[in-house]
Amino acid sequence: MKTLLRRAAFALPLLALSASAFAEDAAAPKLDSGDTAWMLTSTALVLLMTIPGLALFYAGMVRKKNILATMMQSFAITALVTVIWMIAGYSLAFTNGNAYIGDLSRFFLNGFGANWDKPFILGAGLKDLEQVQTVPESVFMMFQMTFAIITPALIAGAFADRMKFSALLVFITLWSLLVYSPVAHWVWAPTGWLNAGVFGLPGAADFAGGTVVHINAGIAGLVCAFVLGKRVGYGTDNMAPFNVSLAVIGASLLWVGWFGFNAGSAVAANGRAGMAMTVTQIATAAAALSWTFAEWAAKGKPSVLGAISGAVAGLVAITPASGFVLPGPALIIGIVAGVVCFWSATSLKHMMGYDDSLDAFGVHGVGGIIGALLTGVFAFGPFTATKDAPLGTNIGGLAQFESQVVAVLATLIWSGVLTFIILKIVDAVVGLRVTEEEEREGLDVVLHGERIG
Amino acid sequence: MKTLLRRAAFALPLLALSASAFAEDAAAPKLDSGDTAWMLTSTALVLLMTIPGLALFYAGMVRKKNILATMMQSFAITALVTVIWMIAGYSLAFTNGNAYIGDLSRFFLNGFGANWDKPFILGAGLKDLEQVQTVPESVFMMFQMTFAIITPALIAGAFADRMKFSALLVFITLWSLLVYSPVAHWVWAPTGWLNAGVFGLPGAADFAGGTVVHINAGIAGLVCAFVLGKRVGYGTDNMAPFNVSLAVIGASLLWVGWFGFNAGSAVAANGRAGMAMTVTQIATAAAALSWTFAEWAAKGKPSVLGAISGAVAGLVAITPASGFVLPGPALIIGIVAGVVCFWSATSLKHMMGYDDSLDAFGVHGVGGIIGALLTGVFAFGPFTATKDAPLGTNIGGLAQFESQVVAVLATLIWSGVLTFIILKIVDAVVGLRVTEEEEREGLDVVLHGERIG
Amino acid sequence: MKTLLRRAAFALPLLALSASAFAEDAAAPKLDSGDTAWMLTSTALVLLMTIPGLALFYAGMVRKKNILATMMQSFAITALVTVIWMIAGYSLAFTNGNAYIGDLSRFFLNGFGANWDKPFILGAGLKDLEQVQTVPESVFMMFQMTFAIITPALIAGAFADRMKFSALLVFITLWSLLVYSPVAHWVWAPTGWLNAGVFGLPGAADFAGGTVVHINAGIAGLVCAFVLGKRVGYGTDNMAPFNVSLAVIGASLLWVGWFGFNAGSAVAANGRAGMAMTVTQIATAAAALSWTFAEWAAKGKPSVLGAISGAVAGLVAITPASGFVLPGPALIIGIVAGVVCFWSATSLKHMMGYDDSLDAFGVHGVGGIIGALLTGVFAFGPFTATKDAPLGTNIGGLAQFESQVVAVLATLIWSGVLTFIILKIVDAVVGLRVTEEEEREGLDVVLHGERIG
Amino acid sequence: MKLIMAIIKPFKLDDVREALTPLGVQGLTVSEVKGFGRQKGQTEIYRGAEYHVNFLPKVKIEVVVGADLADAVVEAIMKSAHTGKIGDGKIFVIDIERAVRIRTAETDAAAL
Amino acid sequence: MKLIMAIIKPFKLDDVREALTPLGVQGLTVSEVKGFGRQKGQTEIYRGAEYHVNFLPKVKIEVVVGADLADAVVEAIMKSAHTGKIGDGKIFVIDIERAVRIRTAETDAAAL
Amino acid sequence: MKLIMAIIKPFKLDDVREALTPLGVQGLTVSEVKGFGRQKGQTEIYRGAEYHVNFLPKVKIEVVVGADLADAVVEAIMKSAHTGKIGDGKIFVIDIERAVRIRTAETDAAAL
Ligand SMILES: Nc1ncnc2c1ncn2[C@@H]1O[C@H](COP(=O)(O)OP(=O)(O)O)[C@@H](O)[C@H]1O
Ligand SMILES: Nc1ncnc2c1ncn2[C@@H]1O[C@H](COP(=O)(O)OP(=O)(O)O)[C@@H](O)[C@H]1O
Ligand SMILES: Nc1ncnc2c1ncn2[C@@H]1O[C@H](COP(=O)(O)OP(=O)(O)O)[C@@H](O)[C@H]1O
Repeated sequence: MKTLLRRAAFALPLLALSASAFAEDAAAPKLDSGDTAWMLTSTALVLLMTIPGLALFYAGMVRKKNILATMMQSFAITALVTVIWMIAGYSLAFTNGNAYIGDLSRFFLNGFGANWDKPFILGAGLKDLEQVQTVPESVFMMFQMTFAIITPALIAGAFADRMKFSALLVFITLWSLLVYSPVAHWVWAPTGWLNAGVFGLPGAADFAGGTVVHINAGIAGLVCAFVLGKRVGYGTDNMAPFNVSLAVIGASLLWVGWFGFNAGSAVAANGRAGMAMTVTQIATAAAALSWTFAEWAAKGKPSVLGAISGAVAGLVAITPASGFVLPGPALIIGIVAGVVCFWSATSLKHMMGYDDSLDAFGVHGVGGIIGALLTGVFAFGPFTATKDAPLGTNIGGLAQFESQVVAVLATLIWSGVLTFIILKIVDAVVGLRVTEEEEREGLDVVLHGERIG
Repeated sequence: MKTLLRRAAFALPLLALSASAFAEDAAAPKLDSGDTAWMLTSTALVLLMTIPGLALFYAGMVRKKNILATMMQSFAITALVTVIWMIAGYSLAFTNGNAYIGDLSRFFLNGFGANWDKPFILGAGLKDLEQVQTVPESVFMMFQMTFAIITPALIAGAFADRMKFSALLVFITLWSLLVYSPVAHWVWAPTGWLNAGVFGLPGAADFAGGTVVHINAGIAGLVCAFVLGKRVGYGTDNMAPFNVSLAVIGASLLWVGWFGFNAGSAVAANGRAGMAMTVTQIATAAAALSWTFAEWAAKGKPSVLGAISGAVAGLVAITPASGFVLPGPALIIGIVAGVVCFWSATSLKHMMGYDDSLDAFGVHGVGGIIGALLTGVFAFGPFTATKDAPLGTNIGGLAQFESQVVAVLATLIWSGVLTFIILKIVDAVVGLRVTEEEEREGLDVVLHGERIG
Repeated sequence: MKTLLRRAAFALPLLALSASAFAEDAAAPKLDSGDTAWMLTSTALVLLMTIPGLALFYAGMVRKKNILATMMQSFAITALVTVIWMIAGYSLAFTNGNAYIGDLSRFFLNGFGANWDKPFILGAGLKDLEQVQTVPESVFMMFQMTFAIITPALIAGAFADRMKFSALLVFITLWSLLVYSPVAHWVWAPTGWLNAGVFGLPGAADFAGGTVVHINAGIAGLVCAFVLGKRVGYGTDNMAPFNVSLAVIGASLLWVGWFGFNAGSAVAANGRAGMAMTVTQIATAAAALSWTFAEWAAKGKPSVLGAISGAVAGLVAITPASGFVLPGPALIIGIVAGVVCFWSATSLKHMMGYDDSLDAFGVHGVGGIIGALLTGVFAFGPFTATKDAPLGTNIGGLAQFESQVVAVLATLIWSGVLTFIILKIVDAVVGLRVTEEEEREGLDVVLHGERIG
Repeated sequence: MKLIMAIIKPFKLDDVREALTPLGVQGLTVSEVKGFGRQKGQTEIYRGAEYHVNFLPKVKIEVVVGADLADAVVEAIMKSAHTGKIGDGKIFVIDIERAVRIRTAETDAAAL
Repeated sequence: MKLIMAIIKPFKLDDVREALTPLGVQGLTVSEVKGFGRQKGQTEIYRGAEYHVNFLPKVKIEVVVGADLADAVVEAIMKSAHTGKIGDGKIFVIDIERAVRIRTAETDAAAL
Repeated sequence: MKLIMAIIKPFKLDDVREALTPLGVQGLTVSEVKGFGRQKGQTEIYRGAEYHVNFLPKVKIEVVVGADLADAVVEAIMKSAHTGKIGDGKIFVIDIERAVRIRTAETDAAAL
């Protein structure tokens, strides 16, 4: 029996409403203004995460001479992926296609005019797999676009301070189409193979993007760190962040915006969204505290950069679990994520000898893996009950955990290998890195002809 | 036949809902909690655009000595226009009055207590022109207030670095009452002459403020730049922005907040709002990219200031069109806006020899004109279908384009002339400009007795 | 007769909806997606107020060497109070318990799994006092959590620049449980003694936290200022803020976020929320202007710090009144708050000789008292009409004013005394203050090992 | 060789640099400094705390030239930095024993 | 004339300035500098990267006075900048050949 | 005693400091400065306004040492600050009359 947790994630909002507000007329799907309001808001919140959230978080950790270039990475990726997503990315990710990739029926958002005021049906035409939503397709597409934007923007943390801007644009274009869209399809499209489950396992559970977003970006970042090599002066020059206060603002906006990311992934304004927001808050706070105390114990002082890094680690780890777990487990997930990511960002990195400038892998990769696996451990039955999988039968126990492992490995391998190949191609065509002298001078003035006063 | 696109904009949300949720009882208008939720949110988002969005965008482009004074302009205008709007501005703009100006029946928001929990009817009492909304008047008034705030705040970009604070307060007070409220009435009140259409043309289509907000502010800025004259040291001193990173944060918040501006202008959480958000995102991204590539080609480097300026140009240009066009045209509008505004901000300004410090005209004036005209070209039928103008008959083709030209010209002339007169009066009464020595010392310490450390 | 304004505040949204959308079936409470959407949004907005809003507002007023430590206070309090609230704070505040404190039936959010998709009933089981809501308990708990977070974070303004981080953590933990939760229970729980009214007076009216949040934090701040003593160099060294632009961003985000705070306190997206947003905007703008003009008259220049301080004073003062008053009174409340808080922050403080670094008492304490008292004066009948207290009988006139005085005094006394005791305990156990030399060096590097470049 | 150290108003920096180039001055070094002198600063007020700003932003120019050029340089700075208003600043001349160019190890006149 | 260059702890700047005024010193110039010396800085840690901060914030005062006043000025700075703790700083005295006031073209003693 | 004033490329600061320690130099003072010279800066463009950046970021090191040590210090700076590319900077040597340590009132050699 195929039990798809994620499918439940989408299907449930409507079911819940059918059972209450629209009980008298469940047959004809309708737009719900409240759900639509929340999804419009969530879309704005997730965009806020990338610009200015992530732009500030990352810019606050670099040296003065690279602050503008670092912000430019987030900003340019936002613009670029918007257009890519509109042209082909959305279509490849969310149309039916086959188990591995969608088709091009939504090329250039073809067909949006005809359905602009109708509820969106994900997987339309798939018998038994249709997920009828209470929001129009434009809203669903926009919400998913903001995920497609932030994922490659996260990778930039790994190669900050040294990648050419032209190389960045080419790399992101290819990565978005060849890595992000396929993985999103696997996990979130009704036809996706991870969503469907393999080896007789239940489908992978990824509520808001533990695999699709964080592991995906984290491992890509790790590969970038290895391929690009260390920053000039790494280990000898003082690379202290110029202005951690920017990073604090950024992390705060990430926290606030993540409510849209996680609670928005309920695709409705209901009890599940409320619970997703609750567990997000708890895990984030717990991780901020656990990183802080771990650092206090290990290094003697609780740094501000540590507290905000812990918060982000908690946000990452709760992401895949946020629609599936209760507050107690959220507390545990947060505590674990804070401590483990502290270790990965401060020790693992040095042990392995790569220079992941802003810990894209240490926080997003490792935090994402923690969250994806613990989702399998802690998922709470009632959230995922569906018609097909009534309460009590739907959580797979060991089987669910194994399914999570499969999804994590699949993402690590696909993203890791493809990222490597894309980087090699980009290096050959436009070159990945600025010269040593340019790197010393700073990317702001070298790449963009600007300077912070 | 009078075909009012904008009227459709307001009327449609309710119609759409009537057809679905309230089908059984379309007669008695009701508040809709989902629409109200989205409009409350949109109001917050548009306020966010001015403070801190625009405050940061502008402050990030000035020299260190004027950063606080520049922020103060946005902040003080927010406070001042709030009170003006409450006292008389709202009433003059949105009550029935005549074709050119409203009346004072909402003086000091008179009557709000009585209707606090009732759906608002714009144009109440006007046979066939009533626009019944699903939100209370307080919410409609507040949403419109945020537009009344940001419009004069945009002008400030033209006279940054040299206007006296006292002059600013007087100028804004007069401008808000004599320019903003009338133009808003013309275009958005059911009785307004541009809304009704003239010379047998259909009514002008301005979904979220291409004429009312951007052209209006842009031309006023141009007049300010001419009347106040150039900054001391213009062309010789280095006037490089002190901290472009502030401008990046500001532009990002403008982008996010603009979802409230455009998608909020649907006055409902429905398919039209979703589509407005979609086209806003696409046009903005396209313009950011097209400005970036134009600058890269022309100047050799893609600057961060260019990318964010392009994004703002795209936001401006899509504004009048956002409820009327599909994704494809949005892409075109964005690309055109990015390239043309790049040209107007970098070449036209120098050719014409005015010092529009932060390009209020170059971006908002020019971008607004592009958007207003292209709205006439690209408007998509089904969005504007109404009972009176069923699908297929409602888009005026050439006639609609001509109507847009009329609206653009009317705004340019009224705003241009009135701004000139107001400036001359203010100059005579309190003086417009600080002294040369004060300008050199910087407005922060001279006007406000403060300094950034 | 007990007339509970606050009870009305909660009860009304549902009643309003019963009367319209759900008229046919008022018996079974239902979730409303629009109300839930707005409350999810409001929760995000109130979190935004603390991080990064308050973090920036406060950090922008300190010297360079304390900027990160000041931000860390807001950030760490956010994380800490989240966990405290989840474990016991929420339960102590909002379960029935007795008149003075709740019980532990929601310890560790016990029971949330069972009710995750049901409408929340505040005071469940209390005959005639049940407040049925249209949102799930998770959403109500989260919204209230953000209030529990910002309140102690406000106190930090009083002891900025000199408290040990370890002392802060212990102090906040105790204060949250021993001061915040009880006072919230008194005023907002259906069983609370101030909510119920004493001495035959009507219940105290505090729509969004004049007593619970602002007076509570303000008086605690005053006690902190006295107990910790003045900053080293106070009165001789230049303690000018390093970067007021941060404070402008912070105040702007406070303003925007406060829409969630006040309009969100309607716990619904309805006419009352719209009116709360309206009066919030008007009072804030009026206070920003009145502080500005008072300062301009008294000191010769209108400072940016003054304008934003005035705005915050207006926000504070309108908070208790926001669901009860009309626009006209809001204008008055704002004007009064701006002038009086200007006086308290610039004169009273020096007369009394305490060093409340960032005017936690001068703005929040004094502003809160103004608002709480004027709420009694200006409350508008129809907003508070309930079944039990129909229109016209429900506003107590003098009695309501007396009730407000009681609530203010109760809060001042409880919070003042308990804060003093907690500080003395913390001082004995871990020590409250850094050494003089550490204070000179700056908290950023001393406490957190970091520095702004 | 002489080190000429001039404290001037910040907005005069470009004028001074342009006045020195024709004299054959090929390099100079500039720092942002704060000056205390006859020129009085503004008062800043932050919520009732008044600070009289005694120190005003100035720019310090340090340029080393051969002894023969020193007078001309002083003259040029005097002219180009002059506004006639209080606070225009000072020029000091200090003797230098030795100069070296790091890149080439050239010394003295050749190093400048 | 002498240039007295003192490197002191930043929070002592106002004290020093006030100590000099009674001596007739009418102007001075101040820069923010970083000092390396016996006083040791804090260690900063950013996500596991440790930086020992060798350079501590100091303030450099430059004041030119007539040769007769030099000793009194040195004395006054020594007293007013003194805390007795490591890192109090140094005072150096350098000979000045010439001084000019840009505003008036007065020279030497009259220029100060 | 001599004041050795060196203008170098910022990223060479740590190298220079490490080269001086073995010579017995116990303290030095550093400022951020901007240098104008043969090395040319980048052009910055802000919405069509082009600014050629004539001034490049440099670091100024000031170190006072006994006259005997001066040559060795100059030598060490020259080596450690050298990249061979244009803009490496200059070293100037100035005579110092007197030095005082504020903390102890020690003077001259003992003060360094
Ligand atoms: N004795 C001095 N030593 C060093 N710098 C001085 C001295 N006197 C003045 N300065 C510098 O010169 C600047 C201008 O001096 P000031 O007395 O204000 O005006 P003026 O140059 O017109 O006499 C001061 O701000 C200070 O930086
Ligand atoms: N030889 C030197 N040349 C230039 N500056 C020095 C020298 N020695 C010390 N300094 C400056 O004096 C400051 C204080 O010196 P330090 O050795 O820390 O303590 P103390 O002044 O108590 O001896 C240093 O931070 C540095 O700025
Ligand atoms: N005559 C001078 N006086 C003072 N500083 C100088 C002088 N010439 C050069 N400098 C400083 O030395 C730096 C390097 O000089 P530059 O001419 O660019 O290259 P190089 O050191 O290779 O000759 C300049 O940026 C400037 O700070």
